[in-house]
Amino acid sequence: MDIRVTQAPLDPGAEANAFIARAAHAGAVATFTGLVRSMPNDSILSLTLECYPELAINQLTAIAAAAQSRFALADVTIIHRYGRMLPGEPIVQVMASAPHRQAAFDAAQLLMDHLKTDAPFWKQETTPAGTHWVEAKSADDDARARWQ
Amino acid sequence: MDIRVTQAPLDPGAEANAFIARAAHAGAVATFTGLVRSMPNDSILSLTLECYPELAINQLTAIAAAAQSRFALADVTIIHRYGRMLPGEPIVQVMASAPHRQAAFDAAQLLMDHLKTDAPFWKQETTPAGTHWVEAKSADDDARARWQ
Amino acid sequence: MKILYFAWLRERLNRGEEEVDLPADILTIADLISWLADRDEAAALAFEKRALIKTALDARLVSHDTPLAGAKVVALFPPMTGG
Amino acid sequence: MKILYFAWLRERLNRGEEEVDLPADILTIADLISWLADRDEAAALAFEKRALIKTALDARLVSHDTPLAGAKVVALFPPMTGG
Repeated sequence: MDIRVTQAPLDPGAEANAFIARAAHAGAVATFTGLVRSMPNDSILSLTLECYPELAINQLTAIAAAAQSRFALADVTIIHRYGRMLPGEPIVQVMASAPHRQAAFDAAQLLMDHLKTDAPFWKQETTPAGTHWVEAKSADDDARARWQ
Repeated sequence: MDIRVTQAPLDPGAEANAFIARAAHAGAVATFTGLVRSMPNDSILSLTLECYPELAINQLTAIAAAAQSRFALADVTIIHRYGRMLPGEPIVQVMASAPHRQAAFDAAQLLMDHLKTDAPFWKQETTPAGTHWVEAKSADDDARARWQ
Repeated sequence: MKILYFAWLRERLNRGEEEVDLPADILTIADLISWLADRDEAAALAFEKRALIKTALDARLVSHDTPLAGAKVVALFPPMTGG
Repeated sequence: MKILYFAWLRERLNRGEEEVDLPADILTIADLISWLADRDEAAALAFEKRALIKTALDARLVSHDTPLAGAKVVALFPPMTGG
């Protein structure tokens, strides 16, 4: 298990290769990478994530341990950045390896659904109209609830 | 869209970074990497995939196009190797990007479920007991059927 | 006892952390929030919808009815929006 | 017409491809499989469970009742096991 909360840039491919090298013999690796979005009709100039690192490490470790035992994962990694990021930069990457693809996919989804609502990060968007805190979405609570 | 059927080695991390660079502004990227498995209780010395490349390209392109329109993907990539591979080597990688994580996850799963049953590859395993063709699994037909 | 504030709660209170000496009758996190809200107008406004406020004791997520006894750091923050 | 065989079908027939001149009454893929199975013992065995055999015409997956007319390449193979 590898849990990181960091202000350093994240290289999704290098992290994927390091994870795959460790977990290779399990057979199935599912990865999710969340990036700073910026669509033509919803332009974002920058995104700043605030974080409570001690609590984030505790929460992400608990989420990863729950996924590992529930889906009998070979290995699991969560890397979550904070600080200021530009469109296209990776914010978060989760990776899960297992002997079968369904377990790897389910684990990666559970990790994302839980960390959206349970990990102490707060997003602040800067758009052409100004800077505002992103509101928590009830859709995220619903996504988390399906695992209970 | 990027569809490749190849005997060349596959670098999962380099492919992920190239895909992310193109699809970055969409926000959500789901990736699945299938590797040659070898567990202590199910030892595999090597895996050889036979392929009908012209049909494989046609089938994978159709699967990718169906996923792209169904889940409104920003981009989709399927890379499938054939030939002889050793444990830990990547066989297949699918990547899907979308504005929302659920669409990216669903697309990656649909791609894998379909290519297991619909893409003309045939696996031959070499174990300490000899060489044999891998039998098609009814679980793979069931996984494919859930998307209909 | 040390209190940490994050995100818009930090902005509305205009501080990220503070040390407080609590009266003896402040036993739980809910008591602490009420006590903080009574100190000034900005705090009263910041804690208006207190059911929204999430809370942690010594870097463990806990509910508002959790006793403060023995804890060194309380954190108060809005719903989380990571991922 | 060219016929391609893959995986254990290729092994059982001991060839990956062949050119055939079809009699005029062989109209569909099902007809072709019956005609191939009648040629020798190895073929009869290879095509024993013919419902298992998947088929493609000019690199398009098709069903056994598809007419051969106009096609250049027929492929016959077992259920696929990729991914």
